[in-house]
Amino acid sequence: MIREIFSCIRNFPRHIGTALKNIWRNGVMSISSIFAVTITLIIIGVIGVIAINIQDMTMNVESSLTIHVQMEREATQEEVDATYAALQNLEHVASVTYSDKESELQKLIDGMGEDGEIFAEYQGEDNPLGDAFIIEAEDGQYLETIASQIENMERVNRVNYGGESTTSLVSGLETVRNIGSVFIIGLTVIALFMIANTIKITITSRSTEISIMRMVGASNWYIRIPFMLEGIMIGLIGSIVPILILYYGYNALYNASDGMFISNMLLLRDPYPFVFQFGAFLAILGSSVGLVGSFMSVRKFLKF
Amino acid sequence: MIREIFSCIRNFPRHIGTALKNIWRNGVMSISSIFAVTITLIIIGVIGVIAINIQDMTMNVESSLTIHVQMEREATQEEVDATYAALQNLEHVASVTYSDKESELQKLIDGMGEDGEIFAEYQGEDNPLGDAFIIEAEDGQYLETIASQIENMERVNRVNYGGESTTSLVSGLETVRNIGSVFIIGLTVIALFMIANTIKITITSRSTEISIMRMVGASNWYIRIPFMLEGIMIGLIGSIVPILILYYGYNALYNASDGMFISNMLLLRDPYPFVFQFGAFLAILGSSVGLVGSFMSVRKFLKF
Amino acid sequence: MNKDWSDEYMIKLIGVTKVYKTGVRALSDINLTIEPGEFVYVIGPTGAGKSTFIKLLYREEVATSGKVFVAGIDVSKIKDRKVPYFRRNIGVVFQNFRLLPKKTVFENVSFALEVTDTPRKHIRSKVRRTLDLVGLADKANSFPHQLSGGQQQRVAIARAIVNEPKVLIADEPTGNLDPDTSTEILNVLERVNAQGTTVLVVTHDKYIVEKFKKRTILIDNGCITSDTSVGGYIYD
Amino acid sequence: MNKDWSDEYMIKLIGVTKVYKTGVRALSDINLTIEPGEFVYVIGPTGAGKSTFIKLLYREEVATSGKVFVAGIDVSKIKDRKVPYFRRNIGVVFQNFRLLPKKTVFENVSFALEVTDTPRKHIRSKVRRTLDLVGLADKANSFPHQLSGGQQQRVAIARAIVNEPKVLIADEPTGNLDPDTSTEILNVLERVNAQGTTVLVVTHDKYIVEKFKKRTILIDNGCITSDTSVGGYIYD
Ligand SMILES: Nc1ncnc2c1ncn2[C@@H]1O[C@H](COP(=O)(O)OP(=O)(O)OP(=O)(O)O)[C@@H](O)[C@H]1O
Ligand SMILES: Nc1ncnc2c1ncn2[C@@H]1O[C@H](COP(=O)(O)OP(=O)(O)OP(=O)(O)O)[C@@H](O)[C@H]1O
Ligand SMILES: [Mg+2]
Ligand SMILES: [Mg+2]
Repeated sequence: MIREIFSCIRNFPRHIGTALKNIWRNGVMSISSIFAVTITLIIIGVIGVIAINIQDMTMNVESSLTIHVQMEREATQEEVDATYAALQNLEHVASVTYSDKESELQKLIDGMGEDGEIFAEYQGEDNPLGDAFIIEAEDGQYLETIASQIENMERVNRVNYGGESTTSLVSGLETVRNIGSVFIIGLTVIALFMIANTIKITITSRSTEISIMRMVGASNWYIRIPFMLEGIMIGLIGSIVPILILYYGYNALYNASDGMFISNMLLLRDPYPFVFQFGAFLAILGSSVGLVGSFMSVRKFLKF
Repeated sequence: MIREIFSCIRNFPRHIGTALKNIWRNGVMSISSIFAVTITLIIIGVIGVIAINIQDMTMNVESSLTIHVQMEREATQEEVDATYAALQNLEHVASVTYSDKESELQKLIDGMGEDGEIFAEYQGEDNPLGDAFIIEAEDGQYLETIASQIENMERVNRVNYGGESTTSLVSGLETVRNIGSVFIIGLTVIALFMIANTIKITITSRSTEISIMRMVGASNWYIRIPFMLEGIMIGLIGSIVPILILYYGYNALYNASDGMFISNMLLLRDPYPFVFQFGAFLAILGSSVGLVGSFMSVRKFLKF
Repeated sequence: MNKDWSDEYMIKLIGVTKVYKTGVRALSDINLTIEPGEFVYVIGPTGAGKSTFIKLLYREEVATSGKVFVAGIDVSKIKDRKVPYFRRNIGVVFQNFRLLPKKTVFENVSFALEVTDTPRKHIRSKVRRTLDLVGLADKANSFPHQLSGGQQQRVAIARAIVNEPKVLIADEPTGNLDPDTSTEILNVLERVNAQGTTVLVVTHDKYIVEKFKKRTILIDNGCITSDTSVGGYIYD
Repeated sequence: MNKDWSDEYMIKLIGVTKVYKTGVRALSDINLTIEPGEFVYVIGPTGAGKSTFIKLLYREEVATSGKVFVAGIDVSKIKDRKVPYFRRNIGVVFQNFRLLPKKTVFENVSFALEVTDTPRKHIRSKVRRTLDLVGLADKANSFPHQLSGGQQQRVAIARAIVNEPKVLIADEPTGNLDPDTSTEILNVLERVNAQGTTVLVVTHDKYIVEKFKKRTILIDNGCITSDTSVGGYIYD
């Protein structure tokens, strides 16, 4: 074993040379493998970018969710103040904003669009609404606990978190994200099989070569290492185009859409350092699949 | 040429035999190609099913859009009746439904959820709303024309088509569909390249075989036909699993979700005959890519 | 196809030179005529250009300059698409056999008949008869990699003669055969020749050249340095 | 590795039988001892089992029954992973050459040295010297498919002898060579033998067996039917 490891280390530069030569001399086969890697990584890249952005958006929207606490119409100013103080002392509450009954009615009118104008006449003494507080949580996950604590307070009429539209947007995004995740994982697995498959074919067509190598006394590792390096290089070369597409494509998309998708609640992730991180991920993914793919494929031919 | 064609027809059974034998004897290579086809068609299948359903949903929702015509509060019963008649005479109008001011207010209250209850006291004489008509168009595309004609009528207060939520749903679906289409086309092209690529590799590894065939006097078509049949068969065999997944998967999905997605406005397409049509499409796609892929790949080796 | 085929020659080379892409000058200015029905040995030291010479005849390689006629056809003028039809006139036994690895012995031989549209009912009996002739009847269902070197060589011979070509070219047909089997194979080639086929045998085998005396062409360093009408080994 | 290697023999077969999956009985009950430093011809008709015999020695095939010892190692007991190390003791010239198609002549030969961890500075000079020996110095940068049959054969010989193995096995090393080159190659093999390497040559070439008289083993139909210590061709 030790002898083998030393031999590997000593021969490393030679192995790299062999790998490069093999890629060059196998022409069509190498190009095909590189092509398979390229396509696969493009698929993974596109889906990945979409997935990451949807995930971001969901989190964004979730974290922008607020709790709307509506006091009873009959609550006195003292009671309102006491509630204000109590709310500020709750755990995980980031901020509490007071909103009096007049501005509440105005918001209702605004929210209803044209239909709301009809209710403008109920402003003032006729106002059917009470004062309210808008609470931001430290994190979306605390909304429920906070809300249930507030519901037990006196003089609180109703506790609402998230306008109805926001909630449905979040649940929509979550559905898309969940379906998307299954899809991404599935597609990634499939795509990686694809690379491994292509590398397997190219290596199978070289089984004679491998058997001749064994015949003249090359140890299994001596045969395997150049193939593994070849796999890594094919993976790296194959990831160049996807990375370029990612870099230019994402920047173009970001600039064209002003960094948002449909509404300004759905923000795209900043291109930097995202494209670099994701690009590095693609390169690593490509080369490791190349490595594992060749390792597994060569294995088969080292058995006799 | 005529001699060649006759020779091809006469030898057809033999070519089929050759193709089957080749698939069998090339073991790993054939399995790899079949695997590539399978994976590719699964990708195309999944995306295709999603795309077709989104397209259906968009059309469904669009066609269920209605025009909401609100009369002025001061309009007399005669004026309302006249408008009713006028509306019914408009071109491309499928149906007109009358809805009096009381039911309009009720709808408003219902639509607002809990907030609406506050306005229940304004029912009766205080009702700030007028009578209304709900109009269905023959097709979504006529909505705009119809609406603009109605806007010019007397005593008409406001013309609205689609509740705000519906319109945004439609535009959302349209965005998804458009992004989806680009994605589908891109992915399909990529996937097809993938099949062709795999077939190319397998055939390249058999270039010696082809040159020997030419050497003993086999005409180009004689060599090519078995390869083409092999491609078709690989395509067909490779489409079996995707078709099964489609059949059982779609049925399971349909049953599990009661045929709808999120809300009952978003209906899934009926499994029959959809799965059969789409399955046939996958089989044809697989075999034609196999055919073209092998045709192109063999070509290269018939040049010397 | 054979309109301009004069009865005077089966193979004719006029000033043929072959220079490989690597710059190797394998043949220089070869002039040669072989008549229909002749039996010719081509001998010469290793690397002399013998295989190159016969590769020009069945158009695996194309002459750099000069003209090559086989069975009345100007070989350099054949379109790529037509090459297979041309090759049906020629049976070739390759130095490295070139059997189809995924086909059995029987299929390898019958393939040469199938491609020329031989009626199906004749194929089976013809192949059997030819395999008998080269002594391989019992190996019909083996694959090439399951055969010994000499057996593979005989399959190659069987494939070359099965469709009774006008010209039979054999590159070292006895290189892997023992003297007894070599003699048998030479008898087979003589029989084929007696039926009117022009036979060209490239060989190093002193034994057979001496035993079966025929016209012998000596190629050395890309040139024909000797051409006898009566055999005679020229080394030693 | 060579602990139990007795000096009495280099190769020893005890009751060796080889039956292929297809049911072909290629060797039956072979018993044989070859001493270190011997030079042995193996002859016999085509399909007799000669190649099978030597495939057992370098463990391309495994004996169905019986024991095979080479350089003191029980060949059937070597683990798959260790096979390459075992093969470093043996130089093999294959009947079908088996050169690496994507490597040049130089690389093909140097590869056999590289894998055995020969210091880099020795490789270049050793390969050059060996290519000189087989007369291929000018083809060092050619690829196998650019060589004539005889040239490929000599590359195979160069590769087999370059790392001075304990045993050299050559299957038809002169099958594609003219008598002059054959004689040269045999001289090379004798020189290798003189340096202490055990040499086994499978051949059909009556000429060289007669010229270089050595111990000759005749295999026929899977059995050793004759084993002389003085050469003598047994056919005719
Ligand atoms: N494809 C090729 N590319 C470059 N050079 C080649 C090619 N084929 C052959 N040669 C060279 O051309 C010369 C003649 O080769 P050829 O195969 O004709 O020899 P040959 O007479 O058949 O020898 P042998 O008896 O060893 O088979 C040799 O030097 C060889 O190296
Ligand atoms: N892989 C194999 N599978 C099945 N049968 C085989 C296999 N290899 C060889 N044989 C058979 O075993 C017998 C002996 O073959 P072998 O290659 O040892 O002959 P040989 O003496 O080397 O002949 P030659 O001089 O023609 O090379 C032959 O009948 C051959 O068909
Ligand atoms: Mg030659
Ligand atoms: Mg043999």
